[in-house]
Amino acid sequence: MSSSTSSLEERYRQLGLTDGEYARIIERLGRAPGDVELAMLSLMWSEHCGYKHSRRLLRRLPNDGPHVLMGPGENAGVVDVGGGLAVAFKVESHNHPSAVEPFQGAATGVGGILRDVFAVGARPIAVLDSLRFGEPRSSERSRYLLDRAVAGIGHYGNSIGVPTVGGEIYFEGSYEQNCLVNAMCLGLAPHSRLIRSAAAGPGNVVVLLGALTGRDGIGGASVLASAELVGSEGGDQAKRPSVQIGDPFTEKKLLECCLELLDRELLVSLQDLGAAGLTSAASEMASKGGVSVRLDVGRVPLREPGMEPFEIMVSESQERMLCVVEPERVADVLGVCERWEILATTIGCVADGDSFQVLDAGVVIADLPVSVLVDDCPLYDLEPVPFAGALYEAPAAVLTGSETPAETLLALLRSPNLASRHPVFEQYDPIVQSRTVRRPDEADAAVLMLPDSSAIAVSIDGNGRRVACDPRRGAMEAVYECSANLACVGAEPLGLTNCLNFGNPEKPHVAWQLVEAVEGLALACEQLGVPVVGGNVSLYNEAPTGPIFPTPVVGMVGKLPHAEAAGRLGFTLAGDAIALVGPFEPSAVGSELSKLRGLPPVGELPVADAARIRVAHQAVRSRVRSGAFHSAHDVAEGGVAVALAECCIAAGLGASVLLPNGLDPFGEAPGRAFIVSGPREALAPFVVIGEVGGDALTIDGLLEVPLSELRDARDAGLREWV
Amino acid sequence: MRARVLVRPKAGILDPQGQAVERALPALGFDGVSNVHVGRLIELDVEDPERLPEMCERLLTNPLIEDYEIVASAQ
Amino acid sequence: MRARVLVRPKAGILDPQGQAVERALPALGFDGVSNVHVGRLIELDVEDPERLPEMCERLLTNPLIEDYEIVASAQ
Amino acid sequence: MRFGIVRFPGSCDDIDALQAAARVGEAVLLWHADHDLHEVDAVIVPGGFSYGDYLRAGAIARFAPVMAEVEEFAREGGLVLGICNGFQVLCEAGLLPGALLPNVSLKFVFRQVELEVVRAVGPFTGSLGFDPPTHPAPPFPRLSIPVKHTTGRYYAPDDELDRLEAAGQVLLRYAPGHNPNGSLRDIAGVCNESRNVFGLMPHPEHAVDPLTGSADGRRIFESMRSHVEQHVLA
Ligand SMILES: Nc1ncnc2c1ncn2[C@@H]1O[C@H](COP(=O)(O)OP(=O)(O)O)[C@@H](O)[C@H]1O
Ligand SMILES: [Mg+2]
Repeated sequence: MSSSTSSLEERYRQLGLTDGEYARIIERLGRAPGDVELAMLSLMWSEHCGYKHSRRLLRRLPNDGPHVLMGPGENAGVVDVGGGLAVAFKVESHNHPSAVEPFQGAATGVGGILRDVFAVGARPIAVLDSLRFGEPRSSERSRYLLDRAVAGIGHYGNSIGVPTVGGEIYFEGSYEQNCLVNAMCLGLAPHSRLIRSAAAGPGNVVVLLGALTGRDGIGGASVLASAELVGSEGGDQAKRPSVQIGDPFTEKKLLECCLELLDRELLVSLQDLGAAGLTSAASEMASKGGVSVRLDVGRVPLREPGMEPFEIMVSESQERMLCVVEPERVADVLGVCERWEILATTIGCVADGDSFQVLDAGVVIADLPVSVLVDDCPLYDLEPVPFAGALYEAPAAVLTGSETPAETLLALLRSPNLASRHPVFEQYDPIVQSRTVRRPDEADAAVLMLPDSSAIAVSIDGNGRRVACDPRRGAMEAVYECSANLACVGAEPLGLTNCLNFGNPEKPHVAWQLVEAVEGLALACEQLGVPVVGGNVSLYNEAPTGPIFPTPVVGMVGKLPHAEAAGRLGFTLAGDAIALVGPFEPSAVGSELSKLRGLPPVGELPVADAARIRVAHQAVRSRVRSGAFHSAHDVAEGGVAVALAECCIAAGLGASVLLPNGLDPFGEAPGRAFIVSGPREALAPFVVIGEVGGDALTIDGLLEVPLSELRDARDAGLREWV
Repeated sequence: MRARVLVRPKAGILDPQGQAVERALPALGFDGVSNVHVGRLIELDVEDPERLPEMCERLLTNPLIEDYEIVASAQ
Repeated sequence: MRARVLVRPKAGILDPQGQAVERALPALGFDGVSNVHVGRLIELDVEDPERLPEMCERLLTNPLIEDYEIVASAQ
Repeated sequence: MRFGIVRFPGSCDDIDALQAAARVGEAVLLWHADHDLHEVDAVIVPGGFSYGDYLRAGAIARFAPVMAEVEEFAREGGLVLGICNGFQVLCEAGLLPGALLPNVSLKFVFRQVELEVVRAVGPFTGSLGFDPPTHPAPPFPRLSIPVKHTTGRYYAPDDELDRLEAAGQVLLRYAPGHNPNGSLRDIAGVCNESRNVFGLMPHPEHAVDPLTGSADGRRIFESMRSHVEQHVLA
């Protein structure tokens, strides 16, 4: 916009505003906005900040629950975990920045979600990552993105001392040109330290904490997050100048500093700086508090000379926080910051009213009603049209269908979507902070011990291929599967967060995917009684060939009374009986096997009987807690055969089973059923299908594969690409 | 020919390493040091120096965040 | 004065970064490249260049594993 | 018995070390900017990414004010344990021989590794309770302890390595097949000549409770305690 030659239309269009939106701005203001105002409005009214196409939809999600302390609207959702402690959590996308520069994009994605969590006063205690890339076999770029994104997540999490305890990765052609990098963070806080972002107290001081402000991600929110990447001239070329560099060292000091400020009760409110930087942070704080803010850009410490006021107002420089402080506490605040070597600058104040004023050397350069910035952003109704036919290309066939069951099982274990994630998780520190009772691969959910030796469990899930087949049921399955994962370790769900990764919502069939998926999430949450306490939306994830698979990613947090009773997925004892628990009517639709056979993601997913699912999850949860079950593992991708193989590999023990008549060994119906093991008496009420022992997996009348072959196949699948 | 590629963070891009060094030096009694940047040095024997720029763009540097400079090596 | 410190791994010490680059280049169609080493480039403004060697010995390099070279910068 | 755990900006495993040490004695944090060791009987320089590991791992931390006191303390024979980043700091400070270079994989690695206790004598490995205590012949007694680092490849010139081995300063090695980073001669932990300063890449403070992995690392802290109780407090 500094290109003063360009006409007004060009300018606001470059900033991502439509003619209608610009007209609305003039109507609301009763005048034309100045340059700085235009920059601020264009970002606050971007999809990323304004939720133009999703806000109405999100109201459908249930967010009340007995344990909910803070729901959507705050930087992170917060649930009570007893003992005077609360857990804050949120998942957020950093898809487009990661597609431009995967290492820094993924790293700053982690940095951003950590700030959302300590912004509410919680100490980050765990990170999970949810990743989607194109096929590693056929796409060198996808291998590069995988390698760099994983390195970036590890770099930030490992360096700042927050364990990365879990995650998920899928490889599908539809993500080839639009990878997904979602990061989830959990934090722990005493109730007394929880804080909201609402500014309050006219006369109070606004203090900026952390890194210097540079020209990072100028216009990032509207250019990076809300436009179709590939649409722009030369793809990522156009985005190059705005790459943000993460500095976990500064964030570590910022985190410790903020928590000490809160422990000493020195702050009125706290807010992270994310998309749209100061503009978004300050206007959200003012809006929530029903007050005015006045900021002086001249006071903001800069990393680069000659930055224009609008650049300072929208800069997305990382590792910064904004807080409101009572005047008499400012000195103490600056003292704490100095001890932590954190730059702290008073840049403005809170006042009565509804105005966001920006001053430069005493001169007012922007004066906008907070309500116009935050509330008047147009909300668009979606125009969903169900999509008939195949929206996505059929994947390349790896199997012909003529393979033996044994060959099929090995192919599934070797497929990148199912293979061992070890080569990835090995690059993450899962144990720092000494709470980790279950590491990746030990159980279906990560388990973190609390001071009173109870524990919380967390899992993240979202199989886009199944949602592509059937957006509503696919989204429901994501919720079922998270709950099933928690049940496997003995945990009861407390709440969930979600990230809606979709294509261009202005396209009717994408709108339909979005509406159906949100409806599915809402239904499943109601069925299982799990409130949605937060989340994030990432739209316009498109390639010229079309949208990504609709990918709602669900992160669920639960609680178990005794950490030492946490379940494991691997069999534990030769001679134990094996049972199949839960209502299980799997089908080939949307299954990994159908993909390996080259079938496109179409067809109806199996219906789910919510009541019976609840009963099954409860049965597993209670018996894992009591120790009646020695192991529990939910049946997901690859069906019963793969689930059994995973239980064997994790244990280093074989098994021999006889499957119920007519049960498709590779059919899928995620979140419904479990493979459990234990003493025969304990399993008596369930469908006992076999016994643990030997050094091979034998499925009567179907296959017999030595343990070593199973392990080698599962280990090789991803290793060859990482 | 022995060549050197000097790789440095693009102007204006955050350089935490440079900042860390700049903060550390005064504490050791080294004053009067400023504008510190830390980058990478790549030294290599190359038969066809013509191709060096291309190598830099494609592999040796990350053009998104780094600038580079090719110098014929002293040796 | 603007100065450059070129830091390279001592001869004989395994340099996996250099090897990785050397392995990657042919795959991208760049042949005839050998003897690749990756080190560090430090650029700084110093009032008293006399003290640079001392800075290098004490902080900027680890003499056990690295050699360095100080060059006055082009700029 | 009082442990002091140094806290640099960017320390990550400081609280873990504090809690681990507190299982066998008293434990306090030592602030990097203080010139005071608060009368501790042993110092632990913990893991993490002090000063972001910028420039070289441990290079900047080693000049923190508190490190001057730690060096003094070490010269007077006080016990100093460096874990991971702490090991790097002690090498940079010249309190331990050698240096740590980037893993051969060039990647961060987390792994539960098997260690061989090459020498079960002295303040740090003395009461690992193995017989015979000195130069046990293979099979060496083993510990299961996690590693997690990007810069853990132990290096020293060949002649120096010969000297270290001859002098029995190599206390821990990665068991065959367990070397996660390309360390020369599989060295996982070395001590100084006078045996009161010890550094290792694996994280004993993350192996003090079976519930979170293994309890093998705890015995290193117990060794330190019994040494202090017998030789210092006695
Ligand atoms: N899919 C969703 N489900 C529930 N809440 C959501 C969802 N997407 C966004 N939210 C809520 O909307 C608010 C704004 O989201 P966001 O802009 O991501 O917050 P921030 O700017 O702090 O990152 C947050 O409170 C977030 O929890
Ligand atoms: Mg926020």
